[in-house]
Amino acid sequence: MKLHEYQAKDVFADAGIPVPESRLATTVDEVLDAVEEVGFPAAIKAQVHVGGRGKAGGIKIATDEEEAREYADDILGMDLKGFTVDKVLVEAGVDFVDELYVGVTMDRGEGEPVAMVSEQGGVDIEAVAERDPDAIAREHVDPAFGMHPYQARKAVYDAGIDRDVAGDVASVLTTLYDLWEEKDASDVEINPLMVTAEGEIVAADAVMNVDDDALFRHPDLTELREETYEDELERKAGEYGFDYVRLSGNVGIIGNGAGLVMTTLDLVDYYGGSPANFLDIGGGAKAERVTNALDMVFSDENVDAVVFNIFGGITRGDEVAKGINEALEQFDEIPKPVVVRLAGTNAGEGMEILNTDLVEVESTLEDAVQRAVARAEEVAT
Amino acid sequence: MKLHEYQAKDVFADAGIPVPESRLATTVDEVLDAVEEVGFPAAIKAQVHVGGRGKAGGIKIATDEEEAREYADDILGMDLKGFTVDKVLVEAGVDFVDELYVGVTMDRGEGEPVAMVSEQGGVDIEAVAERDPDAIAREHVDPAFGMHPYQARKAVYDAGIDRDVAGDVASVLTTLYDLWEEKDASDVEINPLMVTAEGEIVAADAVMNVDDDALFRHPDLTELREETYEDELERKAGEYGFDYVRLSGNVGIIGNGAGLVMTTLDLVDYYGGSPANFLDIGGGAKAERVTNALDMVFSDENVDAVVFNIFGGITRGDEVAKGINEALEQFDEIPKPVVVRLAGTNAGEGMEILNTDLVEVESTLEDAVQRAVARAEEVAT
Amino acid sequence: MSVLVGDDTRVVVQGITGGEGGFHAEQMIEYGTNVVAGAVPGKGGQEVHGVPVYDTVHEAARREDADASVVFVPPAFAADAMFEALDSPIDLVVAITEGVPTQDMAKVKKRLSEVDTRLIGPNCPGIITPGEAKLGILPGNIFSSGNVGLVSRSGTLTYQVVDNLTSRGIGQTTAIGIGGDPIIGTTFVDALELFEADEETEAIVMCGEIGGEDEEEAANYIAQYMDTPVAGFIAGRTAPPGKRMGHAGAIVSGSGTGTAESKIDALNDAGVPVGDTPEQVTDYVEEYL
Amino acid sequence: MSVLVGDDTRVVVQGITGGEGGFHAEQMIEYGTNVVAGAVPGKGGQEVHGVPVYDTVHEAARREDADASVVFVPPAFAADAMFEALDSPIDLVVAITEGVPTQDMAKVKKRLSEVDTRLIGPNCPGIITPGEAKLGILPGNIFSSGNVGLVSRSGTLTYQVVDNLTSRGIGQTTAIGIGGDPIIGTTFVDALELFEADEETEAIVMCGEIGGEDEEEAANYIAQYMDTPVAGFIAGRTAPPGKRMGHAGAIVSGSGTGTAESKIDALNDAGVPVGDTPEQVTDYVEEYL
Repeated sequence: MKLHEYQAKDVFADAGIPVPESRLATTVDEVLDAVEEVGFPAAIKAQVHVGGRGKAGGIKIATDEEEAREYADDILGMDLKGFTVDKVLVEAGVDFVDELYVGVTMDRGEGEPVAMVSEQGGVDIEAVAERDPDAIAREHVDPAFGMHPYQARKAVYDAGIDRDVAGDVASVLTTLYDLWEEKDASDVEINPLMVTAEGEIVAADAVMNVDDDALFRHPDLTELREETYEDELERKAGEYGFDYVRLSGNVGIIGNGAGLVMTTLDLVDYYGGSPANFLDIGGGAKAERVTNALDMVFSDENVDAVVFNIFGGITRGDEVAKGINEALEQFDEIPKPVVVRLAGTNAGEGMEILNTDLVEVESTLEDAVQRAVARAEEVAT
Repeated sequence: MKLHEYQAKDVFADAGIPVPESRLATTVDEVLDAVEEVGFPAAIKAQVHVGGRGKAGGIKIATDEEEAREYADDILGMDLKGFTVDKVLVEAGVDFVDELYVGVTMDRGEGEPVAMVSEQGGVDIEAVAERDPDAIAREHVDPAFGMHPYQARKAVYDAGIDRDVAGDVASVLTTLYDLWEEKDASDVEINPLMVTAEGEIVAADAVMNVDDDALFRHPDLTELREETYEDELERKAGEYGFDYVRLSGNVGIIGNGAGLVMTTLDLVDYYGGSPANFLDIGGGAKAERVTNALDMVFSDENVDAVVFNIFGGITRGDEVAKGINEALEQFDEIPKPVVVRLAGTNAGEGMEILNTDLVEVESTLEDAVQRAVARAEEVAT
Repeated sequence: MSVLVGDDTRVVVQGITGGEGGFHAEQMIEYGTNVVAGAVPGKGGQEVHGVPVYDTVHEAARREDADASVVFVPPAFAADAMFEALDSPIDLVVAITEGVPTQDMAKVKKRLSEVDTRLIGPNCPGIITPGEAKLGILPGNIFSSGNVGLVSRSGTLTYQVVDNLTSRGIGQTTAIGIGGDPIIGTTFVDALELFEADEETEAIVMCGEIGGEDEEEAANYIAQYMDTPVAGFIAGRTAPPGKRMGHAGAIVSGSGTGTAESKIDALNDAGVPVGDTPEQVTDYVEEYL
Repeated sequence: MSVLVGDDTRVVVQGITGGEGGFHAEQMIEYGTNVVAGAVPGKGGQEVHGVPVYDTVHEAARREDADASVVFVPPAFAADAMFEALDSPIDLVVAITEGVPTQDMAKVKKRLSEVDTRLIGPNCPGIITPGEAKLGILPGNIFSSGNVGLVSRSGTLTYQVVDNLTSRGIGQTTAIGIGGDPIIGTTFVDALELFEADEETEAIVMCGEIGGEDEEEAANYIAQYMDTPVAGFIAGRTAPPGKRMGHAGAIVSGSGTGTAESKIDALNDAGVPVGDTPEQVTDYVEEYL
């Protein structure tokens, strides 16, 4: 779960990290009220879950009311990489002399948290990491102990941060780590952490992403959730509880188990087709879930044919067949051709139940995919 | 630092551990008011830092107002193993069917915390430990991780606690461990943890001792400190900041460094004398501290002679000599014979300064002790 | 011979009184697995599917001389269940639970480095030595005994490949589902090491997927230390960057690490042919035998 | 030969800009110790007593090729300073600080079990190889070079015994003050093991005191593994139970463990004579040589 900048800043500020004065606004009038309070220059920042907001025109600095009105009007309602901007953070501009980067994330390879500090803040840190890996000081943390204070200092000095602000930056990093742990975050990040001419430090941006699997122990964070989807289908998948990713092709794909569904996508591509989506119905799916999955894929207007590939372990072929029948029997005419392949647990029972007037059946994965690709081509042309 | 029962119960209750309803009282009238609120039977419990309060008459159960008045009168002001009782906790009696023990302490040998559970609560747990070590389930905790929930369950089931209350007892133990860690306790203990006929558990006593060296990070606990001393001399030592233990003999002992002072005590005993105290002036003591030390020992009316043994490392012999001179020059007559032995850093300079009209000097530890023992014998007879 | 589990493995089922735990305990027993105990706090003294239940893993292990456990405990309590098993006399812990918080797993991984116990999973289908024992949720009927070792990050993909193998008469020594989470106990390298040391395993199938660098590390390991031939499969060639493909671990990062291409190249460089389809993988294995 | 420290030991002083740290750094340098750096956060770039100061121990160790550190850091920050040194390329950490919270030390002890670095202390006078190097606050002038190893829980008692030895012409290989706290890095057994392995050490003096069971464990170790003769001293024979005699570790518990009697008996059973006076200990040593 991703927190918006304004939400993450609240969390950071509560923990004692300095942030600029700011107001949230959803209309141009609110923006004008807000700039009056925070003063000029004021940053007007789109609150959407996309990277590179600045470059995409989602962040502008207004130096007077005129500009504030103009930028508010530009940004509110704009489409930013597929997301509509419905709120902006209006924030006092910071007069900085330096921009730093601090962050904590899980190093999945090591299975250990890693704290990071760089003098090269204010730009895409992944670009820095590729261009000049040594510009980012990294300190791995033993998750049983948590971050020792010396580790924060070490990361800060290793990054070459000025001695005048080093202590403050180290203490922000310590706080960030503690938040990362306390809130079950996957990433926390301040980029840029600004240094003013007076040697003060201020978090000018704030990123906090929380491990979805740990939300059960953070009801306060769960409340902050704002479901935003790039499109209607992803919203629907969220409601149905499917692992779903929309792609640009025309062969709809449904299967059980991430690895097998990915493989089905790959085979569609391998046999000359183009996958329209990734949709994993998970383990042990019952008929209703199968019906919902078909509903999802039929709702995607790009889809010209569907391949339904189940290898039953805890998922039972008869349940799947039942679900397919139920989903398709409601139509006078089947919207798109559906190719079904059932294997594993109760596959035989499933095949007996399956209404083969409504679907096409193949017995191997390779055959099923090839047939779906062919059908999609037919429908498309 | 030891918390009183009533203070520890506040801490435990704040953390969610069930405790009986209670009131603190310092007069008989307050006790009578309190019993009215908590009802009968009511326990009237002396709040002093001594073990075995019950056996010593410091805890009584009143079943009516008459008894409450009588017991309050008995306990308030009584002398309990050298401490005067100036407050009592008046507590609702608990109708129990079982008494358990739970506690957390530092296993110094292992350098690890250990959580303990026993079915044999309500009695001296050290006696249980000696009589029947297996009656206490022990679970060592990795201090980096803290106590895993399963460890609390394991200790509880290993101790043979009834399955009906096992979950509740495990959760109390988990809370106790967390408190132990959070408050830098050396020991926390509930003995007895009572089980009622309804299967509820209640902490009928509460022990919490805090590591003095960690008090700097617990200002809230430091405020709870109530200095109580067995006598005036220990109070004085507290003020002066000396490590001091009063003993029953007549040879006063002053030295620097715990090991060397202990050794001086042992030698007094070895040469037929009897030590009056342990007094360590610590490392790097200046003249004033030396003066204070002599004041301490002179204030002890049991002392008949003093041995002052310094082996200078960071402590300087000249500073010590200066302090001895200052302390003794204020007397018209030296109260008790003082035997001085100076060695190590600046011992030569010290010997030159030392006013040998006021003290007797020896050059070895053994000789100094023997001389002090002899002087004490002379004075005593 | 086989790897990690066999006829003599004595299994504790953690969470045996729950729906999942009970169902799969029964399935394991039916398959012939030597399930000797269940462990569920507060349920000690009960019996489930003829198996005695204890309050703690320690007691179960001590009383029934168990040496392996399978964890069917809800995500909120799964890490604690793993710690309990890791700190007990158990030698092998198989965690089936999906959705264990990542920070919990980082702590479990730290503990793992301090003990001799092996963890498989979490979020995995388990491990099976066909005809002897299965610990987990794998459908036993598709496996057959033979000389191919299989290790995979994915459950159903494993079944797909096994089905291909079995239908061509190629049996398996042991199949290990290591799980699709970013932080797991047993990695590809660990599993490959076990198969390499197993005399009966004559060829190995390794099914990887996008995300992380485990496959690249495995390729390194194969190139340096292995004689047993390995055939590979990598799922997720068509996955776009930044999108999580079901498994928490299956994601190509924005900076382009974890791609199928990088993994396939690494394996090819290590002399491991990577099939375009599961069927092709079976072809490679057939050539090895 | 000597134990742990010598001419070639390159020392970092943690807290060198503080009063204690500065004073003793100077004393160490005067004694001839090879003090190569100081480490104090925020003070990097300064110089103290001709020694460069760095912000972190890692940098000090890397730049100056240091292999040992001495910690003169206030109690509230001492554990963090120890962690910093333990996690750096330093091989030996000597913590002088008195009053480190016990729970902090339990965590440090846990980390110690994970690294190869050795810790001496805290709350100890340090370690000295006479004529070569001293790390800590011991008064160098009373020591003399020779063939007796000394290990002690107490500072001034060490000086007393060393003074007796030196005044009779008996020099020391190395003297180690292990410290008076309940949780310490190097124990008697650790120190005895080092002396036993040192060819130059022909006899050992071990000064224990009441509290804990380290002396009993040392006695066991001596009986089982040692050829080098040991003479002992135990302080606190007259200490009453339940009273802490200065050192946090020096306490006979209410249940009677940690008594001088138990320690003396154990040592005697291991063939170690225990002196009634420091002078007697010197007599025993004289007989050994």
